Amino acid sequence: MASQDIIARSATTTLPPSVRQQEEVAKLIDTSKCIGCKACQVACSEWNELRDEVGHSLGTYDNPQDLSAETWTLMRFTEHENTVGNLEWLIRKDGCMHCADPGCLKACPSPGAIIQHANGIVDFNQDHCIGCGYCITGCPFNIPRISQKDHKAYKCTLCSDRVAVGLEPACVKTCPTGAIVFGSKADMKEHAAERIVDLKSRGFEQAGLYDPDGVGGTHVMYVLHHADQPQLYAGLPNQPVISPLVGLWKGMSKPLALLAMGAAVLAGFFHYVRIGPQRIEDDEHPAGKDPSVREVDPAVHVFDPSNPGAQGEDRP
Amino acid sequence: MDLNRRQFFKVAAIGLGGSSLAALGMAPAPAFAEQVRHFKLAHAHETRNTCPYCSVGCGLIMYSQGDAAKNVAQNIIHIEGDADHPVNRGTLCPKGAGLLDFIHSPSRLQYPQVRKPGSSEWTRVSWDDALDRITDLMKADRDANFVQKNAQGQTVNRWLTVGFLAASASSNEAGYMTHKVVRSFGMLGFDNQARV
Amino acid sequence: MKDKPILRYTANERSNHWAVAILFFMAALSGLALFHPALFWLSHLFGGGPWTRILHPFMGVLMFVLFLGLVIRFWRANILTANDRLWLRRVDRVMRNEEQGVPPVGKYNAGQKLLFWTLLLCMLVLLLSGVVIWRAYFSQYFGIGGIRLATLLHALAAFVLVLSIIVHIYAGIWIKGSVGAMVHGWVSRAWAKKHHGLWYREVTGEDRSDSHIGKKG
Amino acid sequence: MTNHWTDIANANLVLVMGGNAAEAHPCGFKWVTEAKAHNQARLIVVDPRFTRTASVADYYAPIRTGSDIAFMGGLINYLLSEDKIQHEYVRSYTDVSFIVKAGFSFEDGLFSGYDAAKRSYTDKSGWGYEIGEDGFAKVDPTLQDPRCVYQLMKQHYSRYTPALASQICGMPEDSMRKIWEEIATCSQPGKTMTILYALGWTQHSIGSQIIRSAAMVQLLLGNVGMPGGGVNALRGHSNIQGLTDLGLLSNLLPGYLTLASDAEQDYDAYIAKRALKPLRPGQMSYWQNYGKFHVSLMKAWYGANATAENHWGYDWLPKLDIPGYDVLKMFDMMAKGQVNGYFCQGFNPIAALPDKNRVMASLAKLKWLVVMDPLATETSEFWRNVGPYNDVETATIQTEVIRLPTTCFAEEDGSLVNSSRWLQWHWKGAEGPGQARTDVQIMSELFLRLRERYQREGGAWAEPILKLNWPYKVAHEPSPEEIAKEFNGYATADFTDVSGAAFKTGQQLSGFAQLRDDGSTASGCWIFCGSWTEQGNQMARRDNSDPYGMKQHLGWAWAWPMNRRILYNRASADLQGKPWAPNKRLVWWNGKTWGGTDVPDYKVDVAPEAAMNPFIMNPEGVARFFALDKMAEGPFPEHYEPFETPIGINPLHPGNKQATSNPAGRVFDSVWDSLGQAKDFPYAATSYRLTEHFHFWTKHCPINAVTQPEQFVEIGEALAKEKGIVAGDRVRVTCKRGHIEAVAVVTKRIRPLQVNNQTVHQIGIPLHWGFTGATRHGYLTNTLVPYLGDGNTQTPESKSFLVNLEKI
Repeated sequence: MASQDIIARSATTTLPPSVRQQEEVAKLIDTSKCIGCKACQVACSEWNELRDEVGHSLGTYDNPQDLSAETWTLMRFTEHENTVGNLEWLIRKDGCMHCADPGCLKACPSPGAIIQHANGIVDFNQDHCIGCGYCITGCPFNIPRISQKDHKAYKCTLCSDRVAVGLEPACVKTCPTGAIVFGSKADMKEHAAERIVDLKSRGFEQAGLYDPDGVGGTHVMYVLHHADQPQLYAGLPNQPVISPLVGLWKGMSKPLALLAMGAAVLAGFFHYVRIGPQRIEDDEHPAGKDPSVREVDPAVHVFDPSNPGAQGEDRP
Repeated sequence: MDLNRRQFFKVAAIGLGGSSLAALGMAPAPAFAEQVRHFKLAHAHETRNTCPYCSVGCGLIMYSQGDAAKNVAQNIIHIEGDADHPVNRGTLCPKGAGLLDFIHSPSRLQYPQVRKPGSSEWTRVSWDDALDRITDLMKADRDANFVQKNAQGQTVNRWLTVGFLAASASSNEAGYMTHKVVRSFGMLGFDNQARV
Repeated sequence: MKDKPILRYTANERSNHWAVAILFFMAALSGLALFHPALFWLSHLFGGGPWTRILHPFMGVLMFVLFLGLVIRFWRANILTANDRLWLRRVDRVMRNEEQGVPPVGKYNAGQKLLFWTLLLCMLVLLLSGVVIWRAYFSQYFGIGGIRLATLLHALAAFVLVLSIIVHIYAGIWIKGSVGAMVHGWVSRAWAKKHHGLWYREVTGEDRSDSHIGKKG
Repeated sequence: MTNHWTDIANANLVLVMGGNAAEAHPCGFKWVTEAKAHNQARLIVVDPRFTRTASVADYYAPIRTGSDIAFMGGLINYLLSEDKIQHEYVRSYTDVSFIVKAGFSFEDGLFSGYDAAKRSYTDKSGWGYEIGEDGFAKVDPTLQDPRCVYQLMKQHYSRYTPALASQICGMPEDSMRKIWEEIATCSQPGKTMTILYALGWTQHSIGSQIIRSAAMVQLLLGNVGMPGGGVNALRGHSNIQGLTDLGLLSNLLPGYLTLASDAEQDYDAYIAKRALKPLRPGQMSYWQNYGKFHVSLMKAWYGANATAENHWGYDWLPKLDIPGYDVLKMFDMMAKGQVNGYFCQGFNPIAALPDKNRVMASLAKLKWLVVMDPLATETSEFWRNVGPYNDVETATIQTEVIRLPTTCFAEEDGSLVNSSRWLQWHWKGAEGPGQARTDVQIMSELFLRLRERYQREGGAWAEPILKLNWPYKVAHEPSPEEIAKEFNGYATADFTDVSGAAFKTGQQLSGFAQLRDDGSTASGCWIFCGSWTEQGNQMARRDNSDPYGMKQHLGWAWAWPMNRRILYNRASADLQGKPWAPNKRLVWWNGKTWGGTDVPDYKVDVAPEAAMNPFIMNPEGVARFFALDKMAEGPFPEHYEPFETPIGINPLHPGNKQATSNPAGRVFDSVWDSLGQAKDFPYAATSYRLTEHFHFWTKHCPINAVTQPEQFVEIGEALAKEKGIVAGDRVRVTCKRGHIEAVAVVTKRIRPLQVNNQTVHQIGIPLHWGFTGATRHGYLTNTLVPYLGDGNTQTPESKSFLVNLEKI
């Protein structure tokens, strides 16, 4: 795995070997060049040997309607009338953003089911996936999907198998208009800067790069004509962060809870040591007959005082 | 089960010991290898081709299993754009990117079939039977309906009762042979898919 | 016969309790395995990660159902009374094993009662939140926000539950004779008199109460 | 395409109209995005729908389907009246100065020579140039003569005012002007516009004239023969260009040679009529060599049997009594029971041809049908009852159907001609499935069997079959290499040509200039001559270098003619032979020869002073605004309404019923009753393809089926509101010829238009679904298309027809 050193691994408290200095890769999706042809969708399915079922048309161009274990990327179409009343057809390729701070990895309870490579790829390893779906809970972009076939989580791998041997991801290679490009994250940012200049020259004043730092930046970035309103693009989150709920759940609460439980046990232990148990002293040497007590079986009495001796459990 | 002090100490000790072992990560040592899927084209055989769909004529590389040795039936497992091609430069559109499913489409025809008049099903036939049958039909019709001279007695040598629709994606070689053969029969009801 | 023991729990009550206890341990261990990486190894007790994921919710639901049995049996005995408030105010004496000023206790003392209601609350939260995050069957009916909240609540409730049970277990170890009560059902008269005076009098019908204890304190 | 895919990157302005390049040709469209990104090019899209091409356009304007000539006519008027034209180019390289015959006239929508009874122009004698005593056409370089092409054109288009054009197109006048102004900037020599079109222009009863009007605009701007310019037909299928080049049409022979008509009994007259002499001094008029091409073809087909004595087998070719037996004509004859047998080779007519029900009925009248295809097409199963999608009585259909499995691209060697006229060789990667065979093998086996039967039993006019040249090493399966070498051409005898070069018998020829009419050369398709020379297979060349940075890639594959990448490229240089602009250099005169970044489409050793003009295939040497007698409906494009028009009249000629729709359009007598009117079918519909699918093929591919699984129609929000339709509802679309049902896509991308002071709603109907394949079954969209078409090309009017719409 020389080209695929791992820098983070789900549910693993120790640090994996990651001393090599590797350049981060990134996929840049230029929505202003995208024609929504779905070539990337098809190339992804072809390369990854995925065949989603033939669905229905629901009166939109979005097909399939949503990501699934067999659809790792898809086009989302939005008809938007801009301020001057001109129609814009905003088309966004949706899929895993490969966050620098991946919520899925943070949430995953199974060691090695989610790994983050030094080049930035966040990959799922179904061998270790237990299908709990915590990754979905953790993802700020709502990307992973659990297969109903094998109950394991799937998503875009950024073609880690292709990148490992020095190739670009399948969607990048196929993109007819060059709306998807791939390279070092630095180069991609530079490319984006050029595109933004061109877009501004065409009247898109708010054109910009989408590389949200709420998740530490992403290794899939967008060039948007309206970078000020990412939500226009089929609800691309404006300031994505790992949900505070998830942060609480998989953050401090984990060690604190364990600590508290341990503390409780210790507290008991020392209470026992210092104060000791409560015993019935007179149990040790039985006292003589106490006349104050009537010769009655209390158990029977418990059950039916009005009918002595009716029923009751045998003495041990 | 009354514990006395001594017994309790034992239990507590074991408990703590267990949990501290856990804290040390008594889980099996994590395996860091085999994280990335094996690259499937490592030794696939490459063949250059051209996309059969639209007229951009994108270059393709077809990857097939086996090294074309005598004992291997080449099976195409993946198709990708040809990065050297000046027009598509490695890219493919949604149709081209899915070519693998065209080659392996469940709708591919496997052997000659005949549907008899009025029948609601196909019956499989051999190539010889199919071709002989077509030859009979053609010869009979041509001999019956060939026009050598028109009303004015001009030599016209045409055959109008049988027509031929040529393809739109067959190779120049196939097209040229088709034209050569069809004209030699004297056919004029000859056309291709240029308009639709 | 002064040493004649008293029956505290019938066989059904005891079985029900231990069934819940066993399921609690399974649910808790499997839950902890999914909660903290350091405890993921516990999943091996259940046949590995996927099996842990599959079994945990079923164990939880079963535990809840059986716990309802205990609730039906004991909820009346767990209604808090005026004495309980006094008892709680003087819980420090209880902790020091002192008896001066600790009001007499019925079948259950205030601590046990609080535990009872805490367990019920936690189990309810666990059940409801557990359904929401049960991927195999129900999660598709809930929004991502709800699922995230449920996940957190599930963890919190589980945490409280585990702590409560630790206290519960220790109490059993601390108060000699109580474990036996839940194992074979019987307690000695002295034990009953000491720890659950009111209950003792109720079951023995003894009227000459040591009411002076209260005054003294 | 006059130019080619990568050359689009040289454009400063891209007009996509009558096409949807981004969706239909995504990988070619890459060069539009390149032009935008690296040439600061602007993209204009004019289309009835806001397409995915429009989604990346700098400017989009809606237009009513079928009104494109009004838009172009208005543009021509604008360019002429605002004088925004490339003067030197227009004056020198076009026919503006030519004097037109006095007999030519245009009145109330009709040109001179119209025969209303025959619905065609039977007398085109007036549609020509005045010829002087010297035998050359008369010209007036001052362009003042009222009969010169310039004046006539100006007069003709003066009627196309912005207001009227906007009324016909339903395009807001300001949008129209904005686009015209942008286009007009390309009259500067350093700026070029490319026009990309496809079936959106061809599939109209006036399709050919729409394209002519676009060509006229490009000539006025001086953009023909220029890098980043041209009029570019984006062909539909991978080798439809090649199959057209090879003449697989009723009236053609390979290389755009034409079959004789009955009247042409005399061989020499037949050749003479086609070997056009120059109409101006010093012009090349390359068709003068027609005889060489024809004889070489006959030598390729009939070898030693074709001799001067038998006029190279002239009588072995059939003759035409009518212009042609195209597919529409054949199915019309079929319906009348005049056709007994039919072959479909990789063609799915019931899905592809107009008026599916009519086509079905015609097929059912056949005695036998042979289908050769890799896939199970609807046509091969037209007899199968598939519920509402194909509701036929199987038992009553007496057609015997024989279905032969063929290989596909991946399973054979061979060459395809792309839209850039590049012949590209491809290699076999695997065997076909089961018993599939190549088309070559099937055709060969059929021929050999038939020849054997005629040898044995004799029969009607066996000569052309028995005499056919069949030199192939494996007779029943000729190799693609053998065939390619044959259509390239070879010497059939030793000879020495005028340049003194010696040729040995059997030697491969390297260009059509070497072809001869004495029988010493054979070439199956003269324009392909040079594709397989003594140096080997030129179509397999893979040098993608671009030394001049002009994206011409001369070393990649081979383009006809003579590896020229941009046609008429001599026009990219001025009269002195210098490029019009340094950033647009293509070919130039270096003092001794022509050369540059492309292979000159010109005689390389003719100096500019000789004043030989760039359009060497035309006898006059210049490009034509005035089409002479070449077009069915007149020398100048005129707007006529679709045969099913939503407004009922032609706003240009409201008074003349004859001029409402194309007076010379192709309409069979039996078709008139099947045409609907706006009062019953108020909505203008247009059919088209989506980027997710290719025609009727990819619905057989699961991976593509997923991306557009089910048939739908697109409806504008306004109309949907009117009809109470919401996205996802099922709707029924009805026309006079039948109906389809589909899911409704309700969109902002189709808006109601104000046409002739009334509101016209348009409905979009994609066509990829049918009753075989992996997608959900659907209705064949062409059920709705009228069975009529363009009078020149016989292309059906699939883009403009009337329908009604109801929610189910």
